[in-house]
Amino acid sequence: MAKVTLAKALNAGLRKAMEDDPKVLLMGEDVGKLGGVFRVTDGLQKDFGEDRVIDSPLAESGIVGTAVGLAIRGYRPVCEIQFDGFVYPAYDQIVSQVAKIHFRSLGKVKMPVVVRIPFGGGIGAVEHHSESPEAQFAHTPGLKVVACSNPVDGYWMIQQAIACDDPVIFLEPKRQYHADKAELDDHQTLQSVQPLFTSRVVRAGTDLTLLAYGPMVKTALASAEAAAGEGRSIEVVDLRSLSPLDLGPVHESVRKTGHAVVVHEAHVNLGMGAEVAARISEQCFYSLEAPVLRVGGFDTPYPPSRMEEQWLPDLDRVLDAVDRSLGF
Amino acid sequence: MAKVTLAKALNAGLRKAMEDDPKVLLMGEDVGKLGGVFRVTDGLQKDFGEDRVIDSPLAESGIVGTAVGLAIRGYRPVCEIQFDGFVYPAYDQIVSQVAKIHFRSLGKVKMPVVVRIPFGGGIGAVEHHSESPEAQFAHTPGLKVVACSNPVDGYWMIQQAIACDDPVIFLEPKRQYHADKAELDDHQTLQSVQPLFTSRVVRAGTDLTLLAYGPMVKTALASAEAAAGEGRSIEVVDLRSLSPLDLGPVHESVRKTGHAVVVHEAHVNLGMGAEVAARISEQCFYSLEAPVLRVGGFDTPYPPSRMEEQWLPDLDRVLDAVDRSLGF
Amino acid sequence: MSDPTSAPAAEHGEAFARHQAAIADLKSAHLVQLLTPEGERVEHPEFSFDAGEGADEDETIRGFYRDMVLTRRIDTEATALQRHGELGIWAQLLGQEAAQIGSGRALRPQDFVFPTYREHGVAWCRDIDPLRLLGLFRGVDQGGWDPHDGNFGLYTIVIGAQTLHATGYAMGMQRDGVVGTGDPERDAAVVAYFGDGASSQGDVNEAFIFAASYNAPVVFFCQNNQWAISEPIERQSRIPLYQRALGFGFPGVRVDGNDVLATYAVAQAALQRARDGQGPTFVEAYTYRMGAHTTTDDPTRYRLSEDLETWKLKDPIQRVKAYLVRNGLAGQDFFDEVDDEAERLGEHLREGCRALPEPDPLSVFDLVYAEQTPELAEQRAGYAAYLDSFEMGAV
Amino acid sequence: MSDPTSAPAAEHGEAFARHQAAIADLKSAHLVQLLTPEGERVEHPEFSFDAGEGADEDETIRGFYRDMVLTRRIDTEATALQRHGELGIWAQLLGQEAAQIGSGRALRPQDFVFPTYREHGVAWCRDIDPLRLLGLFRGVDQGGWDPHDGNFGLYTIVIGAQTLHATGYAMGMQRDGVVGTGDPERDAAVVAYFGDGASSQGDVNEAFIFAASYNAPVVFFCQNNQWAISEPIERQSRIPLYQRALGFGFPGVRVDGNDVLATYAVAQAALQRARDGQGPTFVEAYTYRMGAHTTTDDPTRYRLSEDLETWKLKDPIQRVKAYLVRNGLAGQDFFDEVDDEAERLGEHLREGCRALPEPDPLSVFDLVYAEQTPELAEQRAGYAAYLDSFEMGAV
Ligand SMILES: Cc1ncc(C[n+]2csc(CCOP(=O)(O)OP(=O)(O)O)c2C)c(N)n1
Ligand SMILES: Cc1ncc(C[n+]2csc(CCOP(=O)(O)OP(=O)(O)O)c2C)c(N)n1
Ligand SMILES: [Mg+2]
Ligand SMILES: [Mg+2]
Repeated sequence: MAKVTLAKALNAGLRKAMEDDPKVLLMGEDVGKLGGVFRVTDGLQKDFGEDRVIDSPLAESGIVGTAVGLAIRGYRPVCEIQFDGFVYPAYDQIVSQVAKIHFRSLGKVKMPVVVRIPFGGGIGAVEHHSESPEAQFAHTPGLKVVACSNPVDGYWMIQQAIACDDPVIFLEPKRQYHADKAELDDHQTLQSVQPLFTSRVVRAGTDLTLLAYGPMVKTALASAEAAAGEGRSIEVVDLRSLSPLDLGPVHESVRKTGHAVVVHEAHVNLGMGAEVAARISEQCFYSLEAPVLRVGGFDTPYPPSRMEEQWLPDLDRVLDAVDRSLGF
Repeated sequence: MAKVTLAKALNAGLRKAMEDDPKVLLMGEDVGKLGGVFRVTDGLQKDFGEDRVIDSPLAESGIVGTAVGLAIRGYRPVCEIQFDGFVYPAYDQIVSQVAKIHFRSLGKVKMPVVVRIPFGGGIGAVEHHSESPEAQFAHTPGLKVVACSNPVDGYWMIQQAIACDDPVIFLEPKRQYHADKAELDDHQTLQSVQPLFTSRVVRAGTDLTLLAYGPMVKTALASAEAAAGEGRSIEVVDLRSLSPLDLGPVHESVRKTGHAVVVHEAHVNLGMGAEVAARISEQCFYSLEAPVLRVGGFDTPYPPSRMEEQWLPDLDRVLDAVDRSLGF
Repeated sequence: MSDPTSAPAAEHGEAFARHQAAIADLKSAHLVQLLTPEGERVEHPEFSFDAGEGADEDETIRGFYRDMVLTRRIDTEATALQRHGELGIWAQLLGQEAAQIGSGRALRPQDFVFPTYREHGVAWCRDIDPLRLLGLFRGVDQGGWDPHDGNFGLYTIVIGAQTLHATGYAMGMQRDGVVGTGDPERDAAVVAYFGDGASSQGDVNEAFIFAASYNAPVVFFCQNNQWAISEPIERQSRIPLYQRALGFGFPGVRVDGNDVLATYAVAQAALQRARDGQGPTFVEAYTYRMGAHTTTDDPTRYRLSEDLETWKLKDPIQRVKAYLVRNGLAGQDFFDEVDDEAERLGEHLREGCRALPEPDPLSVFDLVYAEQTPELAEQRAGYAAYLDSFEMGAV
Repeated sequence: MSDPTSAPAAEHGEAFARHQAAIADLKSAHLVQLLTPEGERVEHPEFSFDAGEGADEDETIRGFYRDMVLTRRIDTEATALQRHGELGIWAQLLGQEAAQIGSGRALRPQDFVFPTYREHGVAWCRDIDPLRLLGLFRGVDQGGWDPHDGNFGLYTIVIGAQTLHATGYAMGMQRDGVVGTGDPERDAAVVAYFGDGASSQGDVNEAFIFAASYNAPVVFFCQNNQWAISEPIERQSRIPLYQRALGFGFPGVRVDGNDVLATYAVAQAALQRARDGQGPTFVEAYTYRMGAHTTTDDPTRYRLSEDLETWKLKDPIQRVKAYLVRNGLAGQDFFDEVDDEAERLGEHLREGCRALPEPDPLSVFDLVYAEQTPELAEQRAGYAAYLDSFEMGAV
């Protein structure tokens, strides 16, 4: 297969899921003729019809709330939220309904709903278009939360999320949509590729463990590369699954390196880094040679775009944390 | 003054705030004639009229959204959310509007909105009536989040929150509403009492630092008392302010004790304990003799009430964590 | 602050005057009634009671009577159980029996119901064992019946959320090809129950929009019992609620919610309209919450006892009894038999409630996900070990 | 799936037929128009254009023309600036000038406006320097004008959120005693702008409910430009939007949104109604988004170019020009002068935009709270030190 971008890979993954299971539906604002504002659903309405690729009225609670009803009826709805900052009108339906119905029904009703959210900043957008809401979902039992970081993962993870019988918040790093390309390997299957709710070591190293997910994986890898130039060997883990967390490989890594740094775009305060740091500290207490350090968005609202480059964690801020950790 | 319960203390505090400032308004479902389902606003509509104690239509987003407009017009609205689990329909207005308008306006528009939320479990209620949503707000820059744990704090903190020019999510431990009584000291003033956004050591000790807030302060104190019987000296800190966190006294305490345990009813995963643990681990790295341990609600939805006693952290689970920390 | 109805006529443009007139017209309630409070059958130009092909009308009405008496018994029994500490809380339906039985009996098996927390009468029509309702209010579970048996969704407590679920489910029916085929065994519809207070929630209004936009087969069945806890209906709407639908582009009807024949007839018509593929309908069942909001509520704080007295004269059960007696359609035997049955039901509930098994605190870990996570399995194991440590007397 | 308009008549009960008829009636659009696309003044039985006491009508209309030309210039200039990379994005108002200038000029100073992100023409009427608008779209700030100067709220991007703010603000006016006093200098109202798509949001419908319940002095001014990005109005509502209001118990009016005289007249009447204490009004300004949704949108993917051609014939500026010329109310001098002014405005924008100061990345820490927190002050200090370390060449 030709090399594709993340947006194209997701499009291909959605198409595959729809071909494989007639119960899979796409719904959201502008997902039809327009193919979504990022074109992730491009061409799907044309091929699968208006009954399976549904342009919804402009109301996010309505989108997720009707998805719940469709799921009870046996469908597998995949909702697109146009931008991260617009998921909050649906927050009640997500945390009080989608997350709880399996539990409420003593397991009798499954909720195979996927909520796709383009997330993160760096695209020069206006307010509400660059948020990182993952912690607000990961804190909620009953939801599963994943973030892809590259086209290959995007292709497989979206299919795995759709196949999962639990609700999945599926985070897509929007600034990667049309960036790097990668080749999809069609000899693999949903079963043969890495399971959805697992993390992955994406670069081996011995001096420090660097954790990231979504848009920051690229930054983490670049940082590791730069550090290598200074003779520092950094192991990079792409967390991929934010709830459940798969920290086994992380603990193993930290027991080896003694140093850990977590990076994300979300605000540091109560971000994923807090949980990861708390767990690593508990599990690797005697191995840590420095506290787990966190690099993230500052605890301010996401800034106007002319400041986002400074606001977002970047290679320099990651390396600064690496320095502080190793120099602790 | 006679001894009063938390509900009565809050009522008195609201009354005082309304007397002191004609711009203070109360709004919410059933806050008028009924005086709220917990009677916290009892008698206030009778005395201040329907224009200042406003029964709202049954719509939480509407309550908070209209409060935003009132605040822009120069009022200081205090919104009551009937139960924790019903704040989510207002989540969008809270995190995307209330929290961001000061920032959006370059500081030109203040948002002195208080959102009162009875929170936590232990009252034998049905679904959605026992949630602990604090982390979902504390993660959001622009909001301040506090939790009172006793009548005296309730009386002063609600007045301080109303006087604050920033939005405050004000959490009230509902199972304490009609429990222990305490005397209010009317010689104090808003300025003379402890500032709002600060923590407080509520019991001195030397062996371990136990952190709690809201409903769990009572449990923490009882645990410390029980531990004292076994010769263990536990220092208890009532965090009071969850955003900003005031961890100065906590770090000081931990540097002395070397052990810390955080307790809350909220789910452990990404709960306040994660942030507190991450910060203590960073600030007191060389003092800690054990990792910061967390005791909290399990990572399941809040259970049916016949299971809540087992589900909620209690004295035994706190003591178990104390044992584990000291025996680490 | 001025009231719109008492405001002086606008000087600027007749349009507003015309609109005021339209609104005044909307305020007049066109109430569908087929059985008066005194138990007399009356004609309505547009709706009539039809028990259905091959059904015996008298038998059907006796059935309604029985359903309503038994439903009320569930309610009074549960209220008493709450008073005795066996339930944490109970949401009473006293006074709303006709609205629920009338609409509940208009359902076909293939229809699907999304209830609030007060639809005990509809649950009864869907053969949900009332003990399951008690389980929820006792706190042993959250209902937990299988919505796919009996096509009766779980009780939903977040006000209005279920109206969107209903709309989505109805969209699923459209996609399954069970709408507008003309086959009465196949064509199906959804009913979303909600209250007058719920009509103010964004979700409910979004449900109207989605249902209208997709022409979904859903009946929005609003029991306007005049109160949302302490707030009177006027806080939510200054015009009759059924008119809300008009602005969304589908029909609204107000029916006497204490008249089981009328609620049956109107629900039946609305359901059939939905099954036929003609889209959503709003039904406002105009009724009254004769009890408290729940067993923890104290209505004397906010409403006059006179109102209650007025509504007692419109009791949904009494009027059917009066009708049956007056027309010799049921004798004392019948009423005694129903009373006996109610007694037995009461006993079933009292005994069954106390015998409901206590839940296993470890079960919570198993019910969160369809596919368990290693994290949660570990948390479960840790907690199990902790509990064991007590049993072993280790602590 | 069947369409309700083509569905066979319901067999069960005339009520539904009656309602279908009512809905059909609602579908017919009663459009208020005072100036035809050809520039001819026409009478409307209920609304007429009144420039106000002491005002010269011709002068006022020439003012509208000027406003619209300059507003359009802001729009085209900004669009060009975006193309040149000076703005991140721009939300065009092309075609909506009359709706905005008509309603914007109907405001009194004491009225308050809650805009969306597209109300550049209303901002113009409230004397907001258009450079401030560019600041937002350039990403140097988020608007940041003081809403209390000029009573013009900040642009709000989350669809519909501002309608609730408007309602709350109007409730504040009621409490301040500036509604229904009869004093024209004192009485005030609020306008909430929103789009056709926004009408589907829960918040907007809740705003209707709160405004009706409290009889708040707010005008809901909906610019139905037929599109919510790629979704046509039919996805949101199958009947004309202005009818939505009826179900909430207040008047709705549809006005030709490309007719500046009519939008002025209708907005004026609705505002006066609000100021008089007669409560909310819904105004649907029926118009068309002649441009793309924003500069990043590609409308060729979802709509026909013929539509655009039809609407070009209804251009809001051309019809005023035709009117002025036809009736000899303005000569070439006037038009040249306006064009010159537009040129100067364009220059101001081009130069001013590039000269907008770059924001200080440390400023974000100072703007989060009115009362700074120690935590954030520390975070600021840490970041400042980090930045310094680069400047000192330390890293
Ligand atoms: C979103 C939400 N807000 C508040 C509540 C608390 N509450 C429970 S019932 C109720 C009143 C509901 O009134 P109505 O819709 O008329 O139904 P009724 O109880 O009269 O049957 C309220 C406010 C809730 N359950 N959900
Ligand atoms: C809550 C929310 N959801 C989605 C969006 C993305 N979005 C921006 S504009 C728009 C369409 C708005 O349409 P309409 O209300 O008709 O206003 P118009 O843009 O046509 O002026 C959408 C979906 C948003 N800003 N807010
Ligand atoms: Mg009610
Ligand atoms: Mg539009």
